[in-house]
Amino acid sequence: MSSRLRVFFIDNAVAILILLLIAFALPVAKLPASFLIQEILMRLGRDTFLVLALLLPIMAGMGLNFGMVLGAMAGQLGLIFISDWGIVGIPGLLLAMIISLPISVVLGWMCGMIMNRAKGREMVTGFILAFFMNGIYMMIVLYAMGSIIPIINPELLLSRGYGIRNVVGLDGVRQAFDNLIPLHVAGLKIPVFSYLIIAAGAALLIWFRSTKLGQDMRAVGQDRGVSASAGIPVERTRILAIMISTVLAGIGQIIFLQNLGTINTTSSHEQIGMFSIAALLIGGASVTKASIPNVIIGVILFHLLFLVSPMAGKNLIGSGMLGEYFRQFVSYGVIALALVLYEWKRVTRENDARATLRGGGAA
Amino acid sequence: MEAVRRFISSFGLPRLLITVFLLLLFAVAPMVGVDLPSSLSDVLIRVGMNGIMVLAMVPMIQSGCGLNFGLSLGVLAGLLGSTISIETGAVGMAGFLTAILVGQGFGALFGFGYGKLLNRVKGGEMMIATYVGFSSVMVMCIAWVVLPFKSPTMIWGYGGSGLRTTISVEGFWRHILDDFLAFRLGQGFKVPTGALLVFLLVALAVWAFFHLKLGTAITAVGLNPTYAKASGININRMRIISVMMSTMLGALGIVVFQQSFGFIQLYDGPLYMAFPAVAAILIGGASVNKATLVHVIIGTMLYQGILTMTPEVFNAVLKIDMSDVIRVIVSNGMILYALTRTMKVAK
Amino acid sequence: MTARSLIQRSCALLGLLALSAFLFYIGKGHTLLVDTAAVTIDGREYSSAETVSVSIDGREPESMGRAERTMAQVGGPRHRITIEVVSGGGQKVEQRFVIPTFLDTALVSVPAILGGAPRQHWVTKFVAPAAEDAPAEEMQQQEQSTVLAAPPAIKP
Amino acid sequence: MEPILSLRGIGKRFFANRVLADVSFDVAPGEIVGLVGENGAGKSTLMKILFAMPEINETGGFEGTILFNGHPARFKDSFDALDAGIGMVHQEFSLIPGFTTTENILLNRESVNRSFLVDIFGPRINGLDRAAMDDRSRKAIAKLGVALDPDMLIKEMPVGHKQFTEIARELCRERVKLIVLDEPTAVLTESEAEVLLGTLRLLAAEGIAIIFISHRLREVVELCDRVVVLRDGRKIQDFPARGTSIKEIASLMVGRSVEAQAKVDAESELRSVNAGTEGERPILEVEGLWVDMPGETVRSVNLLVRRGEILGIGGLAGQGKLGIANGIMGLMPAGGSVLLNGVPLPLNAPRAVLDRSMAFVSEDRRGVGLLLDEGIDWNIAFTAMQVQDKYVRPLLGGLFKWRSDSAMVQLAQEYIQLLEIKCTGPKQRAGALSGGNQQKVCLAKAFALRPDVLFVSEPTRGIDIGAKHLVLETLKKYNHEYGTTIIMVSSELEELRSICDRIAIVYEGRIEGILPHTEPLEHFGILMAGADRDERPAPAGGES
Repeated sequence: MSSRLRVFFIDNAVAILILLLIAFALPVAKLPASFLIQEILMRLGRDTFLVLALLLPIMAGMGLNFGMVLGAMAGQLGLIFISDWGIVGIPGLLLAMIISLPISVVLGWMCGMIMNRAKGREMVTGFILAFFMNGIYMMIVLYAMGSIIPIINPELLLSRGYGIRNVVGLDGVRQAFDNLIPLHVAGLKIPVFSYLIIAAGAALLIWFRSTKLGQDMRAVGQDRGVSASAGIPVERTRILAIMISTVLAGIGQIIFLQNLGTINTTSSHEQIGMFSIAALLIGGASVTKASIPNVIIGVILFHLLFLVSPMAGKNLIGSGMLGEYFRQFVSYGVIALALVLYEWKRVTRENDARATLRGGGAA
Repeated sequence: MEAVRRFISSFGLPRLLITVFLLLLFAVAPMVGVDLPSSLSDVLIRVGMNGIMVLAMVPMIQSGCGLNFGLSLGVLAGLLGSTISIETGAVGMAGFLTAILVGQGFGALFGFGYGKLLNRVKGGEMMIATYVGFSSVMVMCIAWVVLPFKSPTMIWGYGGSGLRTTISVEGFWRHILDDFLAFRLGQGFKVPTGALLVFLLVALAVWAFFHLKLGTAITAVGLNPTYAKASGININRMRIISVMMSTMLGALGIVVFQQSFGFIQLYDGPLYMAFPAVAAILIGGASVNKATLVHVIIGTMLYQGILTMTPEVFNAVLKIDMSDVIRVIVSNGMILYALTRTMKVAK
Repeated sequence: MTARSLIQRSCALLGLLALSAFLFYIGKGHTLLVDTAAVTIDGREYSSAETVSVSIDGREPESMGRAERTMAQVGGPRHRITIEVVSGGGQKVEQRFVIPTFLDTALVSVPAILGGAPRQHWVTKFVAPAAEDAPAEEMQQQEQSTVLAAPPAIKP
Repeated sequence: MEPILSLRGIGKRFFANRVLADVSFDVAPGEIVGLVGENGAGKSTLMKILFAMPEINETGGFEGTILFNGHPARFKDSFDALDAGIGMVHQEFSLIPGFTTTENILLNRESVNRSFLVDIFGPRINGLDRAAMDDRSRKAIAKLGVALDPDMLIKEMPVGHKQFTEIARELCRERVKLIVLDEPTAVLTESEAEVLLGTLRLLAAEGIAIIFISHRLREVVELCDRVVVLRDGRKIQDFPARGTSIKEIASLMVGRSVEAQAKVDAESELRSVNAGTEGERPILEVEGLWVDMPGETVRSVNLLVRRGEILGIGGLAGQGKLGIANGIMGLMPAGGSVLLNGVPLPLNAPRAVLDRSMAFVSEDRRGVGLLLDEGIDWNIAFTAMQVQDKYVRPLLGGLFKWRSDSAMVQLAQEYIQLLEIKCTGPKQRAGALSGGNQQKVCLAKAFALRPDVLFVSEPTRGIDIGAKHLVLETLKKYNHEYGTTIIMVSSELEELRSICDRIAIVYEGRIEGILPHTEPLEHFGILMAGADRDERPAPAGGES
């Protein structure tokens, strides 16, 4: 019995740790319950789709897709264009998604190709690729737009005549999805339409898992060699997994920003990758196994912690900054812990596998 | 034509492109009214500042632990050294040496724990190094607020507890190396001999270490761990030594950086400090498991050269400051190139 | 790539483009300047009543005096304006009008609609008179701190 | 009955050495043909040719023709062969652990429901038709006559069931007519093997031809209709299995042509007297040794090695002979007791073994034996430097040990002359040397340690004849001049008999028997094939 318990604790170490932290910080933060619930409901609608985008690459054995930031950039470019053309409301958001499609498809294809060249190091390659593409994105947004790429609406441009402003207001599309089907229950505003989109995304993933391509991805994820010898195009399948993940990340970023209502062009996409991955891991997912419940639990716990820790820091030691640092520590620490557990289990699994082969003294 | 192609493949195409780009910058600079001597002395000062941080990459690459994205652990040790040294109020060389010694102590301690962790996760070091680095920077952010520092130059004016984000080393050991034996060639060109001397000295020490029996063993572990194991080498111990060395060099590097920069940057300061050092050594031609002194020196000069020259030349020529974007693209582009290459070694 | 899938794929692509155009058309936002100042059309002078309450697309009605102007953000080409004269006769008029897609800011003349002027004069292109201090100036100061001012943490 | 498959004059040359020469045989539908032969006899190359594996075309294609179903077959790649109806069951399982039996059986041939999106997104957008898949896999399992649960995950399955899943996968191909099984019973228990043989008979009865490759001659005799024996790339014998015995097949597998036999006898005369003194305590006593080396598992080995002798360890591949050396030297997890000069030797501790002046020349030259990127001087001096502090200059009164490059170059030059290593100089990269010269560098590395006991694994594998001869001569010279006890592990029985005093044969992780080198070949053949206890020849003299 104890070994099974030990395995349970190791597998869910991350989730248990976070639950303890919240249980400790919640009473100290003394935040009103209604505020917390309202915030969690809003953030569920805002972030879940982004975390959903991470599931496919995990299924295809490429680990946590730090390259999803490329999709976020595509989504942001879409939003910049529609606010330039002045398209508002739901049509504006849908048009932004359509614009982001070709961009995230190309970026996803490129990311998949590069990751195929760095097999075994996909995660750190995605991580560095995100920084590299951030440089290119900044070049496009701060220098190409307005000069090479025509921008109609001068209000969007920086004072020097080219480059997009630091903060772009999305007044035309602010919370368009959230308020489409307004629902007030016991004083709480519930973004029904956003939940519908997330449900649609989840349904798409479940349906996709049962297609031939989904089955190929599961096979490639578990053993590239065997899949190749069975004739599955391994390289193409991995690239498709990354492409779909990047496209979903683009759409997720549009949902995220319409809820926020503003884009800060140079920074709102950078933290997305890290927050979504931290949330997924808090939900109990690992580098090789992730499911939709992990996504939802992860988003709830992550944001509960996100809200509670600054207040707890303020009430406990009197400085809000402490809580802020503690929150960032937990986000980074959770990813570090999950990665260590994954590699450590991989190493011990390899040794155990050989042990079963052991002829051993029992001749 | 064959000789050219062989040279390119040995020198590495991207490294060639960057060198040409830098030479172009140097050529264009005087034509657009950029004061070349002062830019060159800028480059030298920056080489003195960052050289040791790039050198800190060598031990872990040699031992096969890969690129040390967790260099920020060493930087934190150095920050602890500097803050404690200023707390004691020691000034001048005494202050500088206390900062270094205390930094080395913490560096060894952090390096040991960090090495033990990396030994458990062979194969997945780089990603874990990155996030262990990030989380320890955040832990230290909490420490900077909580630790009982009293020295007036460091704590927040009104609050009374917790350290300021940027602490000036003015009056303690600012430019203690840069001014040591510094001489000027003509009016603009100032050579920070002290810093360059220390950089070369430490580089020589690292070169010598890898000539010792222990250093040879570490190199073998990096090239072929099974070969090393078959020759009776304790692989884990060698890896831990290399990680400790890298972290201690990081601690030394940040203190040397601060004496030239003039400020200690706490809190978020060290978060992304590993990436420029990784990019520099890769631009120098190192690969994921082979790095030599030549790679360090060439890499630091090329990287810092680009960092200094792009803003000045671009401002003068195009009147737009794209240097920040170019730095991000060039440094991350290099790391990406190294990660996607197979284990080929550029001489 | 069979011929069939080639056709299907190009149809899907065209469909997507058509959808985008359609979204652009129905989603284009306009700023409506509802104006009650007197206006002369084809020699005939129209003036509005003392106070009127105007509501666009069924939104909250706004009461306006003789020569006032309010702004309303709207999305899409087809809109409905209901004007109710508060002082005197209590006349209530509801009219539909269409804004051309590429017209950003449109001037809607209440007197023209009340007075039954020819339809094309109801909504005219708004030309920003040069004299007025263009709103753009004070927006400038806000961005002086461009993004590249020395960022504290050196990004990788 | 017209044969389903006939090979006509199949030949193959890898650059210098010829691997297959004029091999022809037929396989009729429903017939089980046993294909036997020592490793390196050409069995796997033959199969690679049948399945048009890339390595064959890349190295210049093959001679002769293959007739399948009566007409010449030119398969582009292995998928072509699979579609034509030839199934292959590998030795190590190619199964997806997290998939169920059904999903594995139908891997990449799943039945799908056509979806309208096909034309836009391509064929892989179709949904899986789970019902049809279950039906197809049940039919295949039924053919096997074994109770396999279609929904069980592979990773929770006993080893035997995994084997049957692979066979079921091959059966599921529409027009399967011929199945090739490569060492299917290697990982099975006795009972599982019996069930497998039963299944194969069932399949044969249904008209499916089977090529059964195995080292377990007892099974080959029991199961097969005909047996084809390969040796050194030639077909030696092709005869009905009924009426032959394991003894006969074994000797055919190992036997040499007459003139080769004469050379062996001539050489054995000039072996000197130094065959180790009888009475004295053995230098190495091994008891109950087990070693966990993938593919070379050692179950329980007892061995006594006399001081100064050259002991050979032979046996077929995969029986565990390589495991012994790697286990004792601490490179692979091992257990049991090993005494060196009567003093217990710690296991799993490479350094302790090297300190007790034992050395090891690994069979995996490039992976374990060499630093490919460093020069010859580095490679030879490294172990001696690390273990015995040689080639280093003390600095600051011994506080630091400075690697003296000059001493290393001088040592390298010494061995370059001694072993005639063809190279451009002591600094040349080991990776740039030929196979033979690399082997000499590994030998030099071990000799530099001046060991008392030297383990040498597969010293002559993959090197040219000239280098082979020189390597063996050097080993003999070291044994005579310095009295080094040498334990040589090799799959080349020929070489063992020409250099070793006694040869131990390993079968399934145990020492099957130890024979003096003068014993006739057939006796070795029987031990190597794991004959049943009663048929074993009485070993002359050696302890077993």
